Amino acid sequence: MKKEYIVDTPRMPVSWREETKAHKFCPGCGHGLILKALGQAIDELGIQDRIVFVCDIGCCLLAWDLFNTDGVQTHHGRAVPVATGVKRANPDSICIAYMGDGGGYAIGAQHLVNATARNERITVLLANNTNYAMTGGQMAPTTLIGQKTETCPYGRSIEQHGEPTRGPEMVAAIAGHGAYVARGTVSQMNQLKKQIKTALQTQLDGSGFSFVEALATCPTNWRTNAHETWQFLNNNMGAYFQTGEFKKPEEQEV
Amino acid sequence: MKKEYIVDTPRMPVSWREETKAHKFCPGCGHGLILKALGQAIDELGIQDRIVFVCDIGCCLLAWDLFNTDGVQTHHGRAVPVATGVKRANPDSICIAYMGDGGGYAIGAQHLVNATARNERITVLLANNTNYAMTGGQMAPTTLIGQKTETCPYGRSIEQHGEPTRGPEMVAAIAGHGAYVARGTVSQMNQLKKQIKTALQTQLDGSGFSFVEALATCPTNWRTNAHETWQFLNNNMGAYFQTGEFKKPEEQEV
Amino acid sequence: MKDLKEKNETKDKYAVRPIVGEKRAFATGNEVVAWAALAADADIMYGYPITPQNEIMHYWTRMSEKYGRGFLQTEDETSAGFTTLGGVLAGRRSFTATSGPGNMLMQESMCMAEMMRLPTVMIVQQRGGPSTATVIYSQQEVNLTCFGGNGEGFRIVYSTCSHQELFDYTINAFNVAWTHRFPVFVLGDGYQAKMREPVTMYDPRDKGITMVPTEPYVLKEGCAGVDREPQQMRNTYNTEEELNEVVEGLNAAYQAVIPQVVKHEEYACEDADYVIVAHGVVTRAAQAAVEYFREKGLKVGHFRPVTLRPFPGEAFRPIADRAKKILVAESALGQMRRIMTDTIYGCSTPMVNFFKPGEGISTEEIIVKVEEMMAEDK
Amino acid sequence: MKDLKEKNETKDKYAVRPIVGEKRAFATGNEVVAWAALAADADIMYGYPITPQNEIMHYWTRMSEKYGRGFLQTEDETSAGFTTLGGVLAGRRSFTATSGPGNMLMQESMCMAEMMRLPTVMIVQQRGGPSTATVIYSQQEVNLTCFGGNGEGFRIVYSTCSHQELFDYTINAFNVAWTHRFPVFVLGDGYQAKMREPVTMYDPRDKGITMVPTEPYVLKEGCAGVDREPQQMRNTYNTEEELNEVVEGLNAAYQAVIPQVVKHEEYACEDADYVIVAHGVVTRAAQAAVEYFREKGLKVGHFRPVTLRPFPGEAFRPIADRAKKILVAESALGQMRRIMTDTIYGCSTPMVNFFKPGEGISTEEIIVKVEEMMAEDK
Amino acid sequence: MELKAIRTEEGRGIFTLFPGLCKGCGLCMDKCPTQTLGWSEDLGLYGTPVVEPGHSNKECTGCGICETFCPDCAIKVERINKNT
Amino acid sequence: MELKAIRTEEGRGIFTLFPGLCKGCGLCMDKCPTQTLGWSEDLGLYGTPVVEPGHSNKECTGCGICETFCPDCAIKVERINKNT
Amino acid sequence: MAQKILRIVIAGEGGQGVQAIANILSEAAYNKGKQVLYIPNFGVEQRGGVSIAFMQISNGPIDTMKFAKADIVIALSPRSVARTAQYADKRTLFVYDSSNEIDETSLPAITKKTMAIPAIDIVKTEFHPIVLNIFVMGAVIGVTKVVDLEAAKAALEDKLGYKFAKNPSLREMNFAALQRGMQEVGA
Amino acid sequence: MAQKILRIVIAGEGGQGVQAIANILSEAAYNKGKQVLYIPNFGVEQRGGVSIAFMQISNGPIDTMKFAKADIVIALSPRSVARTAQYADKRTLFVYDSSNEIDETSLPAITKKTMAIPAIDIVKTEFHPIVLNIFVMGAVIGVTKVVDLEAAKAALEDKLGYKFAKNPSLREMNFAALQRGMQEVGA
Ligand SMILES: Cc1ncc(C[n+]2csc(CCOP(=O)(O)OP(=O)(O)O)c2C)c(N)n1
Ligand SMILES: Cc1ncc(C[n+]2csc(CCOP(=O)(O)OP(=O)(O)O)c2C)c(N)n1
Ligand code: SF4
Ligand code: SF4
Ligand code: SF4
Ligand code: SF4
Ligand code: SF4
Ligand code: SF4
Ligand SMILES: [Mg+2]
Ligand SMILES: [Mg+2]
Repeated sequence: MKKEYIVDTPRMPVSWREETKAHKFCPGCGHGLILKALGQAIDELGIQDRIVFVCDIGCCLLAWDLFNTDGVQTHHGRAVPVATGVKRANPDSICIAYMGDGGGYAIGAQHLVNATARNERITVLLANNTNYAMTGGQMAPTTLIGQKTETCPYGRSIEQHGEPTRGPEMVAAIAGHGAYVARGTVSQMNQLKKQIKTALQTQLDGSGFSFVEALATCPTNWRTNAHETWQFLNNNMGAYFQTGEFKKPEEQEV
Repeated sequence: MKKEYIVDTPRMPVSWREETKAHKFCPGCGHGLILKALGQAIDELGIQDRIVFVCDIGCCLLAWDLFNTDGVQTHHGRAVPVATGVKRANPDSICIAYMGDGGGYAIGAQHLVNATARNERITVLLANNTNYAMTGGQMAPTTLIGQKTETCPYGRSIEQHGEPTRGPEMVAAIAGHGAYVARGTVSQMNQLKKQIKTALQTQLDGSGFSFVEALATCPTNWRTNAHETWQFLNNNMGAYFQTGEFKKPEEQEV
Repeated sequence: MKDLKEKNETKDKYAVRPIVGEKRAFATGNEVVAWAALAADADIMYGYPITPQNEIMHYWTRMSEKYGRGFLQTEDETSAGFTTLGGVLAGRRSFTATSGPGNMLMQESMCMAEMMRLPTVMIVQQRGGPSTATVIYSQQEVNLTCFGGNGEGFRIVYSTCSHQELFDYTINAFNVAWTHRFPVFVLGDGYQAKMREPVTMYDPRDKGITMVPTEPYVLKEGCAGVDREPQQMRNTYNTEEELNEVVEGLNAAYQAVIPQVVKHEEYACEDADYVIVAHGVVTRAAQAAVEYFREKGLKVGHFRPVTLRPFPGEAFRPIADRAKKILVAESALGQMRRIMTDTIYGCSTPMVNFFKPGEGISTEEIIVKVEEMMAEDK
Repeated sequence: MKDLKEKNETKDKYAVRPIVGEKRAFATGNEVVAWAALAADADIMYGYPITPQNEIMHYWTRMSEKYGRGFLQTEDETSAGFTTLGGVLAGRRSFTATSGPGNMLMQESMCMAEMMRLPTVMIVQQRGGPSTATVIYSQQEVNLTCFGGNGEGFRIVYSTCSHQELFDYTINAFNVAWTHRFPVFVLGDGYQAKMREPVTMYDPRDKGITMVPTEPYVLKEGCAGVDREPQQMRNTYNTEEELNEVVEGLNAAYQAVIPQVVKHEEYACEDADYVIVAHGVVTRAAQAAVEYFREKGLKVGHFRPVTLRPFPGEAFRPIADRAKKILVAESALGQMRRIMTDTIYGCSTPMVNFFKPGEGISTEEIIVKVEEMMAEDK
Repeated sequence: MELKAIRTEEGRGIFTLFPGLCKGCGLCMDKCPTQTLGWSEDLGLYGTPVVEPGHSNKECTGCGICETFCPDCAIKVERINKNT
Repeated sequence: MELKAIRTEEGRGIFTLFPGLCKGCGLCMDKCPTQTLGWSEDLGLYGTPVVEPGHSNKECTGCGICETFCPDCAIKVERINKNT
Repeated sequence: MAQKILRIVIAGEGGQGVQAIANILSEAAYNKGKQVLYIPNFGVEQRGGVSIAFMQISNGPIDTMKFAKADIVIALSPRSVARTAQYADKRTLFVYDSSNEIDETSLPAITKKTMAIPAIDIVKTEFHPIVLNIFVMGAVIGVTKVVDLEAAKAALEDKLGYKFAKNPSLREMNFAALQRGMQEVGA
Repeated sequence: MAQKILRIVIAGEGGQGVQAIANILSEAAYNKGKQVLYIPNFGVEQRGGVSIAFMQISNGPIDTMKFAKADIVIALSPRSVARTAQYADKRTLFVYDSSNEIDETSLPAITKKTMAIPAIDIVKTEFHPIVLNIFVMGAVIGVTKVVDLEAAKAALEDKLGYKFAKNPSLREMNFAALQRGMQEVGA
């Protein structure tokens, strides 16, 4: 085994902004993986010069200077309307609203479902980490049954809190013709990248709204080590949240 | 044919408040029909003394003193959280959030989907009249393709505005175990009353969230005569919005 | 949408001029605002229905098609505000309009506009408050519009009193916004929104008014990170010190703008013993009252702040000091008064309040009040 | 939910007392608030996470289970505010807590509470502004908390400066709310929220404080429309005259409440030439500065408004008048000053501003400022 | 609650109309299977004509559909049992 | 961007790690099919150990999975083509 | 205040065309070079309620948006009478439609003059219900003299010309109703 | 101001247990009857950032929430040194961990005394990395004397007793690390 201390160039997406790396996420954070997939998708599509990256408040805000693209960090839950506003005013832009499950399914749910209904030509990328991470790990709409958080310290209960929200399923139920809706996971990076690429392609084609939820890790608030992190993602979350494509642009309305 | 001028007692739901009749809706307004069905359902279940009738802003606000029950008129889109707040604080109450399609699917959509997700033990009754009636007939999430309103004067276009929101379908997509979701129409008064009764029964049983959308007439903003009113309701709306039950309490999660 | 795109690609964006020369009209205030926005080359309106501003949207949707402008009806006012920011970020002359409860919901986005210095334009047609209240009229949105949410009121608020002003100040709002990069508000009310009165509309170019060019915040020329630094904007900071620096910076910029935008009008104030302070439509009654008293040879004057934020306290101070008494007339419980008294701190001229929250104020009522004040002094 | 229901059915609702006798603790402010709400027999909290108030919810959820209280995490602050109104309507001691952007979103419901006189209690832990800004500290939510949305500020706002006050005033807030039926706010800040300092907690009954009984607005005894008139509440009116009457009625009620709730503290003000005005945690620095100067024999005093709304202008006026100079110290750009100057209109004592928006103010800084003022006077 | 009413008997129906409730919307008329309903000389709540049976060659069957679809509860129909 | 790096060759992999990027989360380690990754003596961005191959009796295959799953792009793997 | 402002209130049931009259009339006055300010009443519960138009016409600027007392009130239904009595005082000419039964106590106690005209009856018998508002407009012009017959006709032509073009007899009926309205109030 | 207030800043990387030390220490001081005010730093980007604890200990009331300069600064990583240099002036004792390479220029230019202790190295070699914060706590007590050894032990017992119960050797190691920390700063 040969070991050398050298200098070398790391292999980051070209659309990542080197000067701001390492990025600001915690060790093992799923946001980093999602945004790596996004960066690769942007690279492959060659659209860095057209991107407006709108990030929500939530840990996603830490990505405000992650890319080498223009971007705006907005208020909690409001990434979708900001992206919508830009897109309507400049249809050539490729607008990405990047947000958490709290921002998308709780405080910003009206924006999400109405952007879906209006078939806004934007891409919403949502990190589902089953909690409000930025604020220290409270219950999110996606928190699993039995999962303990700061605001359900005895575990989420069906009786009290209902079942975890299945976002893509909800969005797909009202998504219009030409829209794309999928769920991926950071434990399937290739699939996730493909889904994100299809979402961006949907926007590029002007065919409709595009939405990808990515199951993401949050070791800090889950209080898990690496192994438990993958376990929780794949087993606990994976059991409830089904990955795959829920609506594709080519599909006809049923 | 015998014709006499007499005095007599009209046949109103017992739970209607006689002193405030005629109610404040326009001639031929669907709100009157929905609330007649609701009144009959309340009568049949004998729960007038437990009702808290929360009305939204929209023409529904005109019902603030329609019933002989306690009630609160709240802000545009906020009937669901007010009803939720009452119910959580007093589980014996039977809370009804009465609202329009604008209040429910646009400005209050985050409340609707999250009350659904949490399986709040309340009943949401929503009048879908394909427009913002109270404010003079603007486009609503439910406005039909091609329908002209004050803010889509050349007709709603799929390209610009997307497809009309199918509320119960969206709600059913995330409704939890024990919930009830249906769509009725004021042109099927018996079915509508039955649906509302099932919704209230769902709440009485504490089994879950209950939601009924009622297709409703708005001759004032549709600018229709009686005949055209029924036509638009049955043919135009009926063709797009399917009536029936989308989720029943006894059904198992799929 | 396609229209807007095409329009953006045309060299002379506004080949079709909505108004040529002067156009006298007898119109509602909402109609006037829509025409003004067209004349000002506004690109896109984002909005959500609320009485009494609905017809701005109604007229705009009808006309925007013809003149290649954009329109988006959003799901609520929160969204209308944030999409408007999006429009501005894209470098478009973007605006929205609202009232009452909607005005509350828009403050969230307007705070972000303050923080990021986004030149949004917002028309407020005040209705009664608090809560849903009435859809009619009030001056109860003064504090809300001037100071908004969790910030310091880095914004410019014009209070109009007639259709002519609605037209003039709406055009002006876009220019002030894009010059100084602070959110600008045109504060009307339900009366102005719904009433019809004569107005003269015009193309600003015909009046020698140049529309201040806009500029995109995102997607400027070239590829971000390749040809130029990426444009990355944020509203969140890590430490108190960092934020304090940002806010002090905003304040310094705002203070520098004040002398350039602050505006007021005086009616027979020079020698006035009794000065009526009023803004918005109430100024009309105050002006008429001054005329009435002056005809009788009585020294009554009227001071009208046109900008409520910044408030023209400096201009008012000497007038207030030399007056015997001041009457403050507002269709609110002293919302303007609170802003005003702070800017003339130290003045000790007795001040009398005439507050009618949510209700109009007539010339006759003001006359009676002034006469009462005079009687006391005898 | 079941717990809450069962609890409501028990005769002695609060058989298990969270605090017995006095309890000294070294705790964070958020923890203290949660304990105070428990001690005050609060029934239910509705809330949405936001830094720096999160731990109120964290402590409450942990303890509410044990003491049979309710908790609901809503989808946003709009909902947290409106569900809190629902809790009040049901006759429960209901409260919520928030900060910054969340405070903005809650104003919509608080305006409805003002209109319908619903005794809501809300804790605000101020963070930096405008916009998302920082999660740390400021006094920039004063205007927002005192005057809220599209209304006239019919509410009571206590600005606290220590954990002891957080505890005392949180308990007090419920009693003031249910006595006077106006929304009550306890205005803290991120420092108070997050810091640990000693506090003495107690059961109010042990201090001779009786919790003012609550009463349902809806579903009182009997069947609506049969045994009694239905209780139907609204916030929407048809005519200006109708609304004006309602608002004037609210104002009259509010004015009547003022003398009963308005509150301030004076530190060596009797003979003070230099008076420092400060509220919230800044009062601690001001108090220390006064001590410093008094030790040196210098006539420096400190006036502290405890209620910012209503503002204790009447108490301050004579102090302000007899001072040579006033120093206003705020971690904001004069938000308290604006409220204050209006209430002492006519006072002409020179006033010096010391504003540090979004940043803490230390004793040393105040001393320097006062010394500068003194130097000028020499 | 007792209100002024117009009581008409036609065919198998006793048709009672409350002018103080009828807003003249015509919804009932359009739904009546026998089309016997038409505008009356009597005026309703807003000064518009109220409805009455007798405007068709088919008689009222007392089916009650008109009552069901009146948003204002301005109609009460009793069926006459003619023992046929 | 040139950064300090630790380059290790093992089996069929050239494993390059950038300590200035590695936060020591261990996600890569857990994903490595040969379990060759383990904690190194070298410290990363936060003063925590970085990862390195050579901690298993199975050698690195150069599969690149670790690179794929590093949220911080702290790993670069090249496969050595041994022509077998 | 320098100039006398003529203040008019017109009220009727929704559908009686009150705002249409006010619109046409105020536009006619505006075209004659007058200062005109017209506000429709609008409230939440306008649905099925009484519709009111507030008009002010003057040669000089108009200072007050809304006024307490009118020079002329015209009420076209019993409910409108009750709703508008508040705008009358000793300087007011109060005109109401007497086709419907009116509760005498709902009429204003003090006016300069109270005038009953059976507008609906006249229109029903002599013309057709749809021109009620035009008849009333004639009456308003008759009592206010804010514009002359020709100006009123021109305004009508302007607004309804496209309808008249299709059906010229409509023009005749409208103009006749207009003149009949003027005549009814003695102009 | 009447009473001297001792102001302490402790900073380290997330995971180094800085807030835990501050918590235990301030509680110990509080139990000794002192007035204590402790604020953790918290910002949005605390994720993976430097964690700072601000403590004030006094016999009298504490008037200011946050302070510009501290009596004692303890920085446990290179980034922490850079971040906390601003809190030092001529009255400050600045202690930093010298186990890592430190950019000399990031150290504060003026202090009362600057002290380098190889905390991580000592802990690694003599104990186990997990007691780093306890060692540092010892150092803090050593230089500040806000509480004595017994009080510190009691506080530890209070906080970690449940762990010690399971594994008594842990108690030994913690107490030893505590004393070693005190000793390292010459107490
Ligand atoms: C209006 C408003 N409410 C609350 C907050 C506080 N807040 C910031 S981030 C956040 C939750 C973030 O959770 P999520 O969207 O799931 O993102 P994550 O951090 O989990 O990636 C909250 C509640 C805020 N900034 N603004
Ligand atoms: C925050 C806010 N925004 C807007 C409005 C104005 N507004 C009142 S009702 C309404 C729409 C009502 O439409 P819908 O909910 O469909 O009820 P409908 O009147 O059609 O029955 C709107 C936009 C308001 N009152 N508050
Ligand atoms: S708290 Fe969770 S989501 Fe946020 S940066 Fe850390 S690991 Fe990622
Ligand atoms: S406007 Fe439409 S919805 Fe509203 S009351 Fe009239 S008919 Fe009903
Ligand atoms: S009862 Fe039936 S047949 Fe008779 S009028 Fe009514 S709908 Fe027609
Ligand atoms: S449905 Fe009712 S209100 Fe309408 S016309 Fe018939 S009876 Fe009258
Ligand atoms: S390249 Fe494959 S085998 Fe080699 S270390 Fe990475 S994951 Fe393990
Ligand atoms: S996944 Fe990346 S950051 Fe995490 S331990 Fe491995 S190399 Fe380091
Ligand atoms: Mg999350
Ligand atoms: Mg509707």
